[in-house]
Amino acid sequence: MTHIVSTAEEAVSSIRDGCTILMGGFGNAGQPFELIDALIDTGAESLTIVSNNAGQGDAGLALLVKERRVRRIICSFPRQKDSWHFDAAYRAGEIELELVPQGNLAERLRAAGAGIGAFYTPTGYGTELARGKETRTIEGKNYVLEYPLHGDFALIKALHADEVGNLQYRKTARNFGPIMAAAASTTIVQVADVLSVGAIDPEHVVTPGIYVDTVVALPGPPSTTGNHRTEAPHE
Amino acid sequence: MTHIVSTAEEAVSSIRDGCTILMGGFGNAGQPFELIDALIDTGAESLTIVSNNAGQGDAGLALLVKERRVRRIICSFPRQKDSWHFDAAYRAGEIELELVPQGNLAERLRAAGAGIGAFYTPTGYGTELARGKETRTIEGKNYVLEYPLHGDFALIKALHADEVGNLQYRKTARNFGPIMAAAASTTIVQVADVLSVGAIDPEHVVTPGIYVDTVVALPGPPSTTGNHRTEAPHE
Amino acid sequence: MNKPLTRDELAKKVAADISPGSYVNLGIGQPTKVADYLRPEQNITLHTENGMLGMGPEAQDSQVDEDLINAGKIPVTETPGASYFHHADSFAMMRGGHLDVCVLGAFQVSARGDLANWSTGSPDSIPAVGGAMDLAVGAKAVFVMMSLFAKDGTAKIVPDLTYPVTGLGCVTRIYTDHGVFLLSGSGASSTLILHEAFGLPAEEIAARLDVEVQLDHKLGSSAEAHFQSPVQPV
Amino acid sequence: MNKPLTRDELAKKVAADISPGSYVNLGIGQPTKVADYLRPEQNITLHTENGMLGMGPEAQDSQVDEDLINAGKIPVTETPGASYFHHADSFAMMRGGHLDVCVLGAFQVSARGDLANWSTGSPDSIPAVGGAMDLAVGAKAVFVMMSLFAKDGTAKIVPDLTYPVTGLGCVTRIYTDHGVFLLSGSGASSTLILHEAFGLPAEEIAARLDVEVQLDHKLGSSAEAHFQSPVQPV
Repeated sequence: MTHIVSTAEEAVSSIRDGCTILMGGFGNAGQPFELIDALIDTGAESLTIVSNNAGQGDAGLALLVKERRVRRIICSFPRQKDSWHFDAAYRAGEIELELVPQGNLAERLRAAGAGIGAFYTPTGYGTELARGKETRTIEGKNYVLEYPLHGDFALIKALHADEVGNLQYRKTARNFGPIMAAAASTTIVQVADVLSVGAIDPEHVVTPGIYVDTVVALPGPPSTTGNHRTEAPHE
Repeated sequence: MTHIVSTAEEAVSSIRDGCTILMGGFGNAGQPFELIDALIDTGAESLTIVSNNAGQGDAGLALLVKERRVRRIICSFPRQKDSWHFDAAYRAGEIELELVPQGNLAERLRAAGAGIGAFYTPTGYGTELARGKETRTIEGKNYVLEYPLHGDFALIKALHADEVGNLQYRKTARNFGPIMAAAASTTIVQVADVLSVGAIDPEHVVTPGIYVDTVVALPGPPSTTGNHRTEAPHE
Repeated sequence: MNKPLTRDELAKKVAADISPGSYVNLGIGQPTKVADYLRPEQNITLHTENGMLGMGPEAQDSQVDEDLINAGKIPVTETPGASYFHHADSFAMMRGGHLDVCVLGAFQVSARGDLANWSTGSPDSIPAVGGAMDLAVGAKAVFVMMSLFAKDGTAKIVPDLTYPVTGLGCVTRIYTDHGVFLLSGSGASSTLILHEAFGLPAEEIAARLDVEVQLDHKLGSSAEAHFQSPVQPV
Repeated sequence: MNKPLTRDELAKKVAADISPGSYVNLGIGQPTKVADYLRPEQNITLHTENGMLGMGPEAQDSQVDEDLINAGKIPVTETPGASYFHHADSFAMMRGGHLDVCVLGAFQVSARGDLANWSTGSPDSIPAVGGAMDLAVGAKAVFVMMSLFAKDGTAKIVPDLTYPVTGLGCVTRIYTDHGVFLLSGSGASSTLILHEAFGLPAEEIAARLDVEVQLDHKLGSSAEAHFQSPVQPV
């Protein structure tokens, strides 16, 4: 059942030290900046984060990394031109990295939500990212066995929710939202607005409310990342 | 690339004896009756059909079975109160049945479209439908290994297509359409109408045109199965 | 209460035991009747495995739309807040453990929670499984509704299934005309508890089953079974 | 033509070799430039792995929308007939063999079509893979764009990769400043054919590679390479 709460602080209040958090976003698109700011304020640490990137610039996930709240990150593309906080933590040996090809990351999340125990993927076969993993040849093609990736929490951003938690996203900000929502025990969503029940056409629901536990409306222009915390550009 | 053709006959003209056809529909909802009628007229035989049911009443898949064009059917629920044509063929030993739990049927189709080599599913473990199949215990839970289900063709029904093949479905007639479209080498779709490019909101596309090869518009009230061929009720 | 429950009374009891706000799948047959007893204030969302959340009551007259059917292929209606999705997404929802409760009919249930409900095993029958095996493995709680005794008087709660298996160790509660049973633990350490008894003394029910049954402490050792407050809704 | 191709000429050549109506993914870096040379009448649909088909050109000024970006996180635009989908669906599309062509940059390609493009293997670099390995395995045709020789003069087409593998046996064509190479067959029986040569005699190109190269019969044994008609578009 979906609960609508009124502040980001309330939305993330049950996150504790050591939790695994699936964090939506591809770069800044779909990154739940305000939820991450609130998460920083909880003081939770030793977190495991699953996210496509490891944060960029001086906002959102990058700040969480900067504050050394992330013990371990599972992601596909940590190193970017503006990933200085991750880079520093990594070079200092203060963050553990599990690098996963992007499609395997997505499919492992999908498997977690879909009750699949493991699956054979062709991606990564013969590469160092498959080292030590079980492989199999099926109909002449080579595959690597990969396992689901569950989260204690998912923190994602959508465009709209209705009062029963059905979600719609916006353009490429959809990215990991739907699969993370299904892969976490508790899914927390920030949206631009909460619509009344029936306002979303049942044919156009992207994430059904069954996957959504907590919704907080954080109004702001949908095409920007909102009023989230940022810091001065990196020196 | 999607081709828009003007008749059901033209749409199915490349189907040959011995093909494997993924056939949309759950009961009558989403069943592509007019495409099946056209398929019957091609005379193609020794077909393998993948479909949730084995036809009901005296229309669509039931007629294809009645005409003994189906050598083998892979489905989850063949036996219904009005599945007399299947029942007769089965009891006469004139059709081969592979019974698959419905969710495994869906997931095997999804795997075929998604390039997954095989997957571990909990469904069917310990049952006679998993007899002889490979099993594995993962994190204390038991799973059966299942393989993808590809089709030479998919015959499905949608509500709208646009000129580049993007599809929208209608209510529970969506059922197997999206996963069959992705699992077949050639996907043939009957729709109520073909809209101009741009008429479908990119956020509301259910099946992207990349999965659609041939579209035929067969106007008719969208909430009925259309003017497909039927026969007098079974004696 | 010293009478066995009617089918309607049983459906009403199951409905009352479902927590407010739950997502529920009601199997074909007897479980369908549970929908009639769900109260609006329970705010239950019904799932149908052919691709919908927010299924409403059976369609009447002009509401009938053959694109909107339930898993039994009966025309149904849509409630506000509904959503449609394809079969792989629908069964991912079931298999992934997202439904709170699934209510199923059964031929037999074992004392370990094994379920048989898809096939009589009769050699001349045409097999059909549908979503039975998926429903059995996926929901957080699997309730079975059935009569406790077959027509020949034998109990349908058995030490080991003699009918073909649908799912192993999956049933969490058994609602029958003569009693409600709770299953806890799993495998060899599982426990079957008779929580309420109807129409027969609890001890007699236990004696007629060929499996070990614990009596709920509220049932005590009284010779006459009595109506109990419902179990904690799930 | 007796000059090596510029990057723009190479992009134009790749663009011309893509069949009308194709669904195409252009990797980050040099392949992005191919989009500039796709002609409207080719009717190409661009895929970006972060969840979109029908990607348009880079966004300008007021078009910039940070919810609409490509895989390189550059703001882009939407074309009519576009669609959005989530990451699992997007990578299912790639891995499932639905894209007709994918164009990638590379550090090295082996004569068997093995690709290295995700990591230099430098011990002090921070690794990042993104969708590189998915793109390599999934598309029906995988085109590589790169310079034929590294700055130190060594060829980037090699007998065996010395850089970390992205995908094995996946490359079907190699477009370089000095020539277009076609790969056919697979594994030990694969063949590398020099189809066109630019700026150097075909024989010299072949001689500078440490792998066996067949010269396309149109290149003959002429000492001077000449411009060829394009290969059959795929």
